[in-house]
Amino acid sequence: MIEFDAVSFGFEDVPVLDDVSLTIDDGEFVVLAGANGSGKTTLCRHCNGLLEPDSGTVRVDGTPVRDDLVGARSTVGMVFQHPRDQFVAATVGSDVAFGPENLGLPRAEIDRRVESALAAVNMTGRETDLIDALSGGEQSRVAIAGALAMDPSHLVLDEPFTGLDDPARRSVLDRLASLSNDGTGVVLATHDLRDVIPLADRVIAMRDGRVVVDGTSPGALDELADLPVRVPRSRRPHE
Amino acid sequence: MIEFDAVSFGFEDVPVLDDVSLTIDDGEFVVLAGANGSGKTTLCRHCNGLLEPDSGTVRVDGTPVRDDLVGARSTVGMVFQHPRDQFVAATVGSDVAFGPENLGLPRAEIDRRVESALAAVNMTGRETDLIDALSGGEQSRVAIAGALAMDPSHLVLDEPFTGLDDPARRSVLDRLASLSNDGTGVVLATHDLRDVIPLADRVIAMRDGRVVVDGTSPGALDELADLPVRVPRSRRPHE
Amino acid sequence: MLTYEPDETIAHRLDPRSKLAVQMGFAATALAHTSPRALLALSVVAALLLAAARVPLWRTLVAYRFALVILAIAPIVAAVTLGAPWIDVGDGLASARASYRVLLVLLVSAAYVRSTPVRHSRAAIQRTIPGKPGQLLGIGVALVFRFLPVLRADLRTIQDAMAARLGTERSAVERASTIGVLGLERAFDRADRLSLALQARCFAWNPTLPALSFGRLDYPAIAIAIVLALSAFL
Amino acid sequence: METEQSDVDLVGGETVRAVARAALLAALMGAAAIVTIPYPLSPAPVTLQVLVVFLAGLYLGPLWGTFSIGLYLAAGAMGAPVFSGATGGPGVLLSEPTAGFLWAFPIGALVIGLLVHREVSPRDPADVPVPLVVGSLLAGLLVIYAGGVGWFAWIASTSLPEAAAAVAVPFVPADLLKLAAALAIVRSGRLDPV
Ligand SMILES: Nc1ncnc2c1ncn2[C@@H]1O[C@H](COP(=O)(O)OP(=O)(O)OP(=O)(O)O)[C@@H](O)[C@H]1O
Ligand SMILES: Nc1ncnc2c1ncn2[C@@H]1O[C@H](COP(=O)(O)OP(=O)(O)OP(=O)(O)O)[C@@H](O)[C@H]1O
Ligand SMILES: O=C(O)CCCC[C@@H]1SC[C@@H]2NC(=O)N[C@@H]21
Ligand SMILES: [Mg+2]
Ligand SMILES: [Mg+2]
Repeated sequence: MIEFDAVSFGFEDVPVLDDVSLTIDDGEFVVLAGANGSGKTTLCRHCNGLLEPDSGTVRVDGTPVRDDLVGARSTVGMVFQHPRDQFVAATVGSDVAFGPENLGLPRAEIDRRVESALAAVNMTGRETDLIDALSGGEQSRVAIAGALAMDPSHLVLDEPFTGLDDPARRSVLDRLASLSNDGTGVVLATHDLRDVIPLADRVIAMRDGRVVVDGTSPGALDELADLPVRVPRSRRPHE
Repeated sequence: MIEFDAVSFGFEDVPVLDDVSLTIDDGEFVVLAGANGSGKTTLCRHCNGLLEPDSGTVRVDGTPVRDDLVGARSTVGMVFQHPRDQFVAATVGSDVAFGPENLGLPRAEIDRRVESALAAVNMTGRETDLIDALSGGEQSRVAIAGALAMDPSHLVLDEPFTGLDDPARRSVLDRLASLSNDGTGVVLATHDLRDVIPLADRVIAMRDGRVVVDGTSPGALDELADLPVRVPRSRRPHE
Repeated sequence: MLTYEPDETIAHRLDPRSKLAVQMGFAATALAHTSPRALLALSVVAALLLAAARVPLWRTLVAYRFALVILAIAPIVAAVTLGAPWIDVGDGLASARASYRVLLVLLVSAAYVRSTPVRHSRAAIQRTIPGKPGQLLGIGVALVFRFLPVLRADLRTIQDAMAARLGTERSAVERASTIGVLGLERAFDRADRLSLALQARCFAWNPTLPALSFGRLDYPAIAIAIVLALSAFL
Repeated sequence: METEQSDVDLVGGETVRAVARAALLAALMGAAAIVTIPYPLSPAPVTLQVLVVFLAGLYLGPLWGTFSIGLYLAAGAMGAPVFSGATGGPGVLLSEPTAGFLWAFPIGALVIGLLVHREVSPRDPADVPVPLVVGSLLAGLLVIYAGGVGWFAWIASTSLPEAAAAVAVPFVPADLLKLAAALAIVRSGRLDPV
């Protein structure tokens, strides 16, 4: 569970998040929408303590993030806006292993996690491939595998679809849907809502650092007529 | 006019373009579609001699590109995927002036071109703004202005929409539509065809380095059922 | 941070080359003199030059704070002697005066920075150094200004990416070398994309140079530069 | 228009790529200047500048490596906040007690480039024998120390040994670590030379 409790944040003196309160349950599939600069990335980065609130508290499974960064970062996996931004190693296998290694797991367990993470994104057996030689869609998948290998209970993805063609986009989306069905919480920030909404349990839309739509409160969507979202399904599979 | 005459090209020994023949007329609005790795970027880079064919010829206005690089590069303006990577100066005005300066034009003519290029993308009077302080959509438009200032008769854009929200995307698209109406040819490589097709005179789709759909030949679209394109308008405004 | 700010001061209206000449003249004479009287005269000149560019003194001192620490330590280092009497006040004072003139030179250079946009600096380079080297140096300097914030952001992103997967648990040496390799890799990546963009825009050896005008104000500025430089020999 | 444009003398593709890399490396050196650690044993701070000078010589070769560090100095002189402690401006190069290091940086890159590559166009440093790489980097480091010490002795009017004790000797361990880091980067084989 990720909780934002009256969180405000600014860069230098520019306010970016303005009194955000939210609770994201385990296994929930949340879509985060909003214009450029509305604060999506900033919100995502609070979920695992890459940024710290100026006021208010972010809690992961009840513990304030600042009190247990390691815990928060192993519970909340993060995929950055540009997959290339997040690779730390030259080959697929060593990059996906980076996180588990930092958890201090035994080598056999690390190998097992790398294997299953790669299987989850349809990249089995590609451990020794050079990341630079992969296509854009393949890179996105490896980025997701890197987060999955931490065995997180939440996955936060910041516009993971940029530069992907439709089949790649759909395969990543399928993967996310099935992860969410298996109990992983998914927070997906994106501009391009076309085929995402049907998968979502909930839509959160931001404007100028505030949450202006929260799709779980009935009727909320009407408040923002100009947002190109369809009303999400009311079903919430993990309740 | 840009002509590809039996063009083939490979990186080292991997073939990427395979016997491509095409003619793009002045003032035509062409959308270039295709999966990741199908060869769109490679095709674009042949239009102004950033890459040279292994066999076959690319001609701009009848002259082979390799015989007159300066001519090709001022006739065919190019906008790359990430505007951040292509700005050469810290302010809008000095960046847009870079191309005309290289053509050795007199200062008064350069100033005139900068002004009219910025006007064409709705950025009049922003010469002294810092590029880093612009939003993503504004940066894309400045990148387009940088190409326009070369006074090109064609504009080739390689996925200019990545990371843009809907309003920014629409504003860039509006600009392209009006440039095309004013007689500038537009070649737009993109994955995201949703609102682009209605503007296009023609859709070209690639697969594995070959042109598999060319929307000007009637019935061609049927050949590629799984490509998510609507049949383009048959009207071709500049004939 | 100290950067160019648009304004209408005398310094803003000068040609960058005359401003650079004044800078060099001032540094030459400052480095040649450390007598208290000379320092007083230099302070007056520095104050005038700062006023001519309307340099905010406090912000400038803050911007140079690291250099100031070094300048403050120097007299202490100089005063300490090996063996009795351990502290040599004379050495310390001499060094303090040396530090003070350095401070003046630094402050005066803020006048150049505040009043000169990058494109003027670039033009000055291209008009002073002839031929291809000047051409490349000019565009190169513009590119450094342009990409400095981009690469800073890259380095931050790399750190964030490592932190998100608990790279913070690794040793400092390992972290530093990863950041080094990745930083360099990304910088070269960007360079390769930039080089395509430069070619697409006809990057040429003989472009129209950015405009510079050597105006009426510049003659007195050059005269001041020469007087300052000559006073180094007094 | 046609006649005007046919006079345009395009910069060749190889040169453009080298210039772009030189500029980006110079910018990286400036971005790394954020890491300035005041050092109680010396009036100079610990910085990563030396590491970037090493890399310039190794990856860009004698010509473009020197050019790159030269760009760094020129941009700093024009006010980019690229010197230690994020300072910039002509005064730094003209008067700072540590400016001797700055002036020596391009010469260090030149020496390293010449020793490692022996010609203008660089080869892959991963193919160069390790002892040669280490020896060249040490030679470059000596050049940098010589510049820094000589200038400091002049500007702070101390003797050369005093100056060396103040601004060179305390940095030997840290700079050897940077040498090891440069070597590790070369051995990783993850970068292509220009
Ligand atoms: N490092 C930073 N320093 C200063 N301001 C910043 C920084 N990062 C973001 N901002 C500002 O914070 C605001 C929110 O940015 P954020 O990246 O969270 O938006 P976003 O919703 O993710 O936008 P996008 O769709 O463009 O990714 C913007 O106005 C942006 O300019
Ligand atoms: N510099 C290069 N060296 C080797 N192979 C390359 C290089 N650039 C591209 N390729 C290969 O050429 C093929 C076509 O690449 P291209 O970039 O033209 O595709 P694209 O259609 O633009 O794809 P995307 O939608 O991902 O941008 C790909 O298989 C790619 O791996
Ligand atoms: O003012 C500057 O920017 C120059 C600082 C020079 C620091 C020197 S370089 C050699 C030695 N190694 C370090 O880490 N710092 C000093
Ligand atoms: Mg974002
Ligand atoms: Mg492409």
